[in-house]
Amino acid sequence: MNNPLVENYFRVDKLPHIWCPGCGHGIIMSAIARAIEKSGLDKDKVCIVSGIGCSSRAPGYMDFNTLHTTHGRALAFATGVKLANPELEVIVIAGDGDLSAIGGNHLIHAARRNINLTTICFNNNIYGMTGGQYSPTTATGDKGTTAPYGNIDRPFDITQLAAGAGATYAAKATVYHVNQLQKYIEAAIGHKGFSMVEAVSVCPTYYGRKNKKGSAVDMMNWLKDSFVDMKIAEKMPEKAVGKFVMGEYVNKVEPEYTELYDQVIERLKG
Amino acid sequence: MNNPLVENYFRVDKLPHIWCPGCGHGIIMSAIARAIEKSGLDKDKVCIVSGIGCSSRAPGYMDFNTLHTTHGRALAFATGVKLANPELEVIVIAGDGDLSAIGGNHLIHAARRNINLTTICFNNNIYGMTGGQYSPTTATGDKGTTAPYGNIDRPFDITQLAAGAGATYAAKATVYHVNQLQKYIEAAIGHKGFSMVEAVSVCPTYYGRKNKKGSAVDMMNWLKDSFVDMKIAEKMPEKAVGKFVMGEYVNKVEPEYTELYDQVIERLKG
Amino acid sequence: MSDQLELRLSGSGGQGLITAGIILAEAAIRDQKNAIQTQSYGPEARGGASKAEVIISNEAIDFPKVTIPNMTFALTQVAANKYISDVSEEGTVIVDDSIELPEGIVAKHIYKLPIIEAARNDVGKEIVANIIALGVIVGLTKIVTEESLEAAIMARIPKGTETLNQMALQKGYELANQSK
Amino acid sequence: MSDQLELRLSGSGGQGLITAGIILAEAAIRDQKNAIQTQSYGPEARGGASKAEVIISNEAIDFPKVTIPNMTFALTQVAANKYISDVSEEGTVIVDDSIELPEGIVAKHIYKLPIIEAARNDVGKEIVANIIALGVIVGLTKIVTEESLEAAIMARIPKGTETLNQMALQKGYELANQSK
Amino acid sequence: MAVSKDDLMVHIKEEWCKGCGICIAYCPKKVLGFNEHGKVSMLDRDNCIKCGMCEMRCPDFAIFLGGKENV
Amino acid sequence: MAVSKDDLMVHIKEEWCKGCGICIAYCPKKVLGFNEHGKVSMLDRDNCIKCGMCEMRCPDFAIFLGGKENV
Amino acid sequence: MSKVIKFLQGNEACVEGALMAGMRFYSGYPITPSTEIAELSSEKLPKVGGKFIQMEDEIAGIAAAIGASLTGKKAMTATSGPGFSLKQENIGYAAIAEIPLVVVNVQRGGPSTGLPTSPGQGDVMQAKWGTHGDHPVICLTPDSVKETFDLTIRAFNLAEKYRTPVILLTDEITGHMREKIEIPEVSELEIYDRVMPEKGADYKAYRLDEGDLVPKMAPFGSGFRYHVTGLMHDETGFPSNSTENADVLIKRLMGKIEANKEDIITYEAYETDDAEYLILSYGGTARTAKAAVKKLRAEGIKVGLFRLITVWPFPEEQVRALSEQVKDILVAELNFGQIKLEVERVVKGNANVRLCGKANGEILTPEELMKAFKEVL
Amino acid sequence: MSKVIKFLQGNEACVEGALMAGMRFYSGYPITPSTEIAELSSEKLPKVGGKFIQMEDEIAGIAAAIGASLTGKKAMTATSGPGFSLKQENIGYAAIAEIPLVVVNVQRGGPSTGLPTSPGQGDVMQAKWGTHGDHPVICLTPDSVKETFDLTIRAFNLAEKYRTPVILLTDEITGHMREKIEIPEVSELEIYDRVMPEKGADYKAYRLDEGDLVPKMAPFGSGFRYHVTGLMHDETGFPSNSTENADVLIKRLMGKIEANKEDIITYEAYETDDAEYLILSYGGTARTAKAAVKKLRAEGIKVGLFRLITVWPFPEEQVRALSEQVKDILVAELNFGQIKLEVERVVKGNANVRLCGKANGEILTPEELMKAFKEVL
Ligand SMILES: Cc1ncc(C[n+]2csc(CCOP(=O)(O)OP(=O)(O)O)c2C)c(N)n1
Ligand SMILES: Cc1ncc(C[n+]2csc(CCOP(=O)(O)OP(=O)(O)O)c2C)c(N)n1
Ligand code: SF4
Ligand code: SF4
Ligand code: SF4
Ligand code: SF4
Ligand code: SF4
Ligand code: SF4
Ligand SMILES: [Mg+2]
Ligand SMILES: [Mg+2]
Repeated sequence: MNNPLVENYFRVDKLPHIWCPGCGHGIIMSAIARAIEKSGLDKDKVCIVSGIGCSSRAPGYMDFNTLHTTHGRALAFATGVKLANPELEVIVIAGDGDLSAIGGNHLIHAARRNINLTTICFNNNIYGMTGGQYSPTTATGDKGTTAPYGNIDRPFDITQLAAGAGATYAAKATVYHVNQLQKYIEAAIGHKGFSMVEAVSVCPTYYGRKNKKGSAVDMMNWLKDSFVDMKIAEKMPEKAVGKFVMGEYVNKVEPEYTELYDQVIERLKG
Repeated sequence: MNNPLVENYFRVDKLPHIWCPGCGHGIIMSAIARAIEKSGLDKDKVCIVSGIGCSSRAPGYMDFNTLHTTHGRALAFATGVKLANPELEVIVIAGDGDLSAIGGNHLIHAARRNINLTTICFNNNIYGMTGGQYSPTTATGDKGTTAPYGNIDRPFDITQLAAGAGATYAAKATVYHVNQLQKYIEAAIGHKGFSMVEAVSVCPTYYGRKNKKGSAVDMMNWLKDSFVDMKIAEKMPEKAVGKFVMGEYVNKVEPEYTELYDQVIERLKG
Repeated sequence: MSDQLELRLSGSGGQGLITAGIILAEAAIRDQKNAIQTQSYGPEARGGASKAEVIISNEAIDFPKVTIPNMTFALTQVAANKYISDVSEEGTVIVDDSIELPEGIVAKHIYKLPIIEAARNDVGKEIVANIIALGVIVGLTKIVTEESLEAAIMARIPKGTETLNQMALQKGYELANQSK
Repeated sequence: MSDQLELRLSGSGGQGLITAGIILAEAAIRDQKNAIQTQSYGPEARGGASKAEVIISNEAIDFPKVTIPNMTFALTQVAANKYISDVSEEGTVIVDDSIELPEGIVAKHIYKLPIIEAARNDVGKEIVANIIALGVIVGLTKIVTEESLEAAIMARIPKGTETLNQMALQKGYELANQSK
Repeated sequence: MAVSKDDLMVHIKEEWCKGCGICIAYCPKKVLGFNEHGKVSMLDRDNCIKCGMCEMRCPDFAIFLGGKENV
Repeated sequence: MAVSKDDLMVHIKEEWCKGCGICIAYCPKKVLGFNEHGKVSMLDRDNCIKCGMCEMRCPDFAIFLGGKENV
Repeated sequence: MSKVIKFLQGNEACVEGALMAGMRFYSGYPITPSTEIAELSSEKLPKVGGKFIQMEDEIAGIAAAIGASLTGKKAMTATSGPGFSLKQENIGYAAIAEIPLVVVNVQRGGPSTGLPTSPGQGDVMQAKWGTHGDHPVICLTPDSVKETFDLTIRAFNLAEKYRTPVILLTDEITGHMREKIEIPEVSELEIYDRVMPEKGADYKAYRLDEGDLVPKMAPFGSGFRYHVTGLMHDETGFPSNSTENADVLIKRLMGKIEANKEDIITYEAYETDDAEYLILSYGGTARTAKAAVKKLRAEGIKVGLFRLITVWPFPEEQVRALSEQVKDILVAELNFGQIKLEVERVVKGNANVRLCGKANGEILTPEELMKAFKEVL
Repeated sequence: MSKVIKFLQGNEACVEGALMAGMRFYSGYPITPSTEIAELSSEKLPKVGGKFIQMEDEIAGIAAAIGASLTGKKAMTATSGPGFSLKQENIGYAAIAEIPLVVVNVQRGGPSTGLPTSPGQGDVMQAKWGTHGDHPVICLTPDSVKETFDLTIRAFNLAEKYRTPVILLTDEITGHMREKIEIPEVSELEIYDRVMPEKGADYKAYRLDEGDLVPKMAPFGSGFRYHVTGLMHDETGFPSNSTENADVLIKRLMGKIEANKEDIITYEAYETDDAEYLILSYGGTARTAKAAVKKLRAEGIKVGLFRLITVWPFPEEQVRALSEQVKDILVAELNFGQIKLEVERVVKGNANVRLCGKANGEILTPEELMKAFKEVL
């Protein structure tokens, strides 16, 4: 038998998925499905859009209107889908490379417009699909196949970046902290306006190996130890020293793009 | 006779420039030249890079190594110039469209890398060169030829955006506040790492006309009244209500990209 | 003048000569003629001299650009220097009387008329110089009917400026009649 | 066996069969032969069965891919099901003895050898199964000299693993000899 | 339709398990382990508290809490 | 080489002036105005304090403080 | 129902045509000399309940249009050379994923920023070959304001009928000049609407049902949940590494155009019946050519004009047939000889093929063309 | 000075060749199947004092390489189809601004994301026509690991000699297969270094001095301050709207390649002397063709192989000459027939031109090719 969640929201004939053993992406995909279930969305009215990457394979497994686009462009395609048919709940799945390297511009502009898209960034700090090159979120000093002597770039904090560009909802959690992750995704789906959840993932195959981070479990343990909840960090800053902060970075209400557009249409009718 | 500044730093045979009467871009170009003069840079070692736009015409008038690239790509070209020859002082001139619309991705990545480029954004809140379409910095509600019913987008604060993406120096001033503008440009040139100065400009021809902002002088008056210095805003917040804040948003020292790269090279030699 | 008009209007950016070109062409169309209007874009459009070209014909117009105009018109010196000289020998040149004609112009008719002055002083708004120009051109060539021209003007101008433009048009006809 | 070897090595992702293919080809080159090595990329590379192909020849090798291999080799069942069946009728199939041969395979020689077991138990590290494989293949075919093979192995393996790999290689020769 | 924990049990879909060990590592009751094929297996069903963390963290939908009747 | 204000005066390069009026509007001493061609002109040289603001704000390099001897 | 007569720019006529064809979505990025298309769309679309969005760049411009098309909206984007280059990757995407879409390129002088305010026809080969990999192409090019209107409608029709991006190539001259145009009633026009699957049908997104030219296309949100990808895929739409599937797909994609050439190809043959010489041209330049042909005919020379309206697929048979009749074909185009190459190819040596071209921002005049023509006499 | 023999992938050989040619700057964005070129460059460049940078996308990848080239560094970027499409705008920039640059495209199955891990040759027309506007093109394509090494060096040499971007087209097979390669000493190689103006010279960035093929190029920072633009420009490098200047520039740009075809074009004619039939192929597919030719010769059939090494400019005269000798030309390529079109064009009907192609991710086998060949017998 299958998990009812899987039966309801996945294309069972496409499973098991192709991701490596212990790849965090599966955990995120399952959290998204559960969040969609909790949100009570009509499958026919959900559209999942991705670019290209390991993460971007997710839509192929999920039983909605799914759109696997070109590398980096998911948000641009999604903007067209959403504006053309605001009835659709549009969820964008994108890797850290997809979203913040080649797709960085679409991210900041979608955020700026506050268009009602929900973006889930599968951030494994590496280009998984192409075999382990450093990405814009690879930590300084870490290795990638194109950073054999250690990365000299500074990494983006994608959640901060989205928030800085105008996202009205931006949150971060890890595949270890899967309860929170699911909660934020649910909140993001419910949010009207541009929302992004950075799901910190693990890529044992490339990131793990290149950087001697051990097994998938070792990497999950590292997430457990390295991230601290924003509320705790605020209350007990000493607990947050040297750690990454997760939580809801922004959550505010501002006019949403497709609604504003509909108002223009209404005004012209009147 | 000509202004000695003009004789020294401009290609006099290309002047007078083609910009419209009262276009703020000339004020910024002159501030840049004065800042270069003050910084005592060797003309042969200065490279000025631009994309495409009214603003991007500036390098053609300036007597340095000048590079007029493709629309939006100035920072990407400049990154190549700088990394290949870190001896050069590379200054990037870009319009708000050039830098934050089509070129937005290059902006956030240059900022993230903290590569020692000095970017001056000629922000007239409109696409001047193509005749007045709204840009990512056009205020909500304002008109452009592609926003005949008023812009429904929210504008970027380009200085914030650069700062959020990791610029280690980011400042804002207007063509009215030309003393500060020049001072910030000087500081940006002196700064090691990625620096950006947002020079708020005026486009009487398109932005002014479309939005009934009056003459160039009227628009300058508006700048005078609408911007308040950060220091004043901090001391007397009541003076800043409903106004834009100008000043140095960020000014910090972090490892610079080309230096880090040179260290890798050194390390490999050893 | 053959019944195909190949006209070039020139002046500085804000003088409304492109609009004038469009109006003239639209008037021709109201007269069941064919018309085509082109203009030069380019960096010059900002600041320097600008031009609009109109071809009006009873036949289908294949080649859309004016090569040898049979009429050139200029409102400013810069424009005159650049755009009026290649008029055909059988053609007509019309310039504002503030303009010094460039040397060596050969044309059947050359008119220097106080268009800008008339706009400023007689009509009271320099901006209507383009409409005076239309009156002059049509007064001289009858290339379109007066009814069509008037209708075309009225369809293009901002509401509330009808009388002003009427005055300008009449002034143009007047200048044309005086110089015939 | 003709003196052109067309070999396909297959197994699962981490078993080092691509490295084995490269080593074999490098050994051939040390012997002044020509060699070419290809592999299939593709999503299967992640997880599923993977394959490496090697052609060794005294002639120039034009077509770079193995079409009808004269030797196929598999370390896992999945790989065997996918990659060994199209061996030429005159060819050789070598599989780990844990594998059940797919039905209908026609080949001159078929060897089932305890390669993985030997790696695990005799040498002590499953990871050297690929080197044992090389010993088996060269032991059976003599397609490259033992000196060249050893040199090629030594040039590719991590420092400090020389003895281990020596052991594995000898084990491979042994298995080959036993089955001749 | 709320389901009582009593009606639930952990199910394993062995074909889909890739043996990453994540569920095993974080099972609060340590009731999971590997079987001889390197796949997950339920070692101590009685002590399972049906918290669902194994399901939540399994990247492969290979372990989950489901209705008992479906076994 | 610091130049004393005494040796300086405002110069106008009329061909380059586009008549935007910016220098005129912000001259602290209001000593600038338009001439009949719509270009800038110095109306009251004596009251000019040589602050250089006209130069700084002119978009067209048409007005600037320069050495007297060069006039 | 008197006809509306307007005096419009080509770019304006494009928007009028698009709206009549049913365009309800426009996304793009401004660029001279195409910008009026965006500007007019921004003004008119919301009035008919459609949507306009100015995206952050041209890549996003076409991407959003593809997304919109997937929801069932007829979508368009317009640009010029530099933007057309940027859109190439996603043109290929629309081709393989079979998304109806109209891409307008108002050509200017290239390469690169080139001569941004001057006309050119240097992108005509790019329209066929600009994106990587083999892919189907339909490309139309008008010679007048009226034809810009007509071909925009036709572009939408072909896009919908063949589920493919259609490229409308105009140029700075045609885009910016104003001409008389009679706007017909919608009812007089043939408008092709997308064929959608019936509710509840057993739907496979890329399966040809009997009698279909192309697979039926369900709008996202209409109850058919399917997958769209730029990877090679099977008839369900899911990626497939099978070479057989890839073969079927690529052959079907190329074949749907090839097999329907007759429907897609249009051209104008002017005075060709008794022609001993041929001038072949297209777009704005064809007007120069027609003027030249008229003048040459007036001189008693038996010359005809073959005007491409459909550039791609190329009217290969028609041109080859003419090449058997005439001695010399002079190709007139605003570039260094692009379509000339295609003509050379299809005539197989039957006729002499020459070029009258330039790429310096000027248009060809009838005089230049006549001079070039006469060199062969 | 014994030669170093290595067993390398084509992608590795490309980097080895580039370094020997003097590459000191690489900027790009990873994409299968080209990624090893970036990876190896990142490892090797800093060791020789060169620079590697992974940019945010392919557009930035080529842009940074152009910037670096302007400082006097030999620069390269590598990609595959989707990235090659994205780079098109700036390839045109490098062409018009005359910036030496090597752009490698390791071809995979297209269009769009297509078949990312399979070989293809579907970008060969794109290499010529991918960017808007007329522009000069040099494109080389190797058939082996060794030739990848050689042609990478040649690509740098031609780029520097003709101040133009040179495209090296390889494919997934050639890029990923390993073969024996003898690495020569640098001293044995002909390495062309950029011609720079003398210090203090009266320098105009785009003026041809007597005897120059192309204008001398001063590195930024060397004391010659000049202007570089993608607009049409005059010999000083400044933009110019004059149609005369545009004419001079575009003719010089196109002409420098046309006039030096003999220097640029290389090819292999194998067994063509007495050939009655010809197979024409290039890149990895030419190996299949050679195997087929050998087998067919063994059967006594007089067939030869013409292998393109320089694809663009196309060896027009050579192919035409052969077309007068043979009855039938079979073009073997991994696409739907791209070079086939060019062959059709140049043979002017002299010979029958057929295609043996596929675009499904598989390579052609000698058997398939022989079968296709024999259809004509
Ligand atoms: C235009 C283009 N450039 C590059 C690629 C190659 N490519 C595919 S996925 C990818 C990056 C994947 O990294 P990320 O987005 O972080 O996803 P992950 O695989 O890590 O989940 C790259 C570079 C491509 N397919 N298209
Ligand atoms: C790839 C590409 N897209 C679009 C254009 C057209 N274009 C040129 S400049 C410009 C925008 C100019 O606005 P901005 O950067 O703000 O500069 P400004 O003219 O306002 O100074 C645009 C859209 C182009 N040249 N290239
Ligand atoms: S390569 Fe990394 S990201 Fe991709 S499936 Fe494997 S573990 Fe996941
Ligand atoms: S259009 Fe605007 S930005 Fe451009 S030159 Fe004129 S005033 Fe300046
Ligand atoms: S439900 Fe909880 S206790 Fe039971 S096996 Fe899963 S994680 Fe362990
Ligand atoms: S987490 Fe899932 S895949 Fe991993 S061991 Fe447990 S059941 Fe198997
Ligand atoms: S220097 Fe100062 S006071 Fe003198 S004219 Fe200029 S702005 Fe006025
Ligand atoms: S600011 Fe400059 S251009 Fe404007 S009026 Fe003064 S001098 Fe003239
Ligand atoms: Mg990633
Ligand atoms: Mg602007």
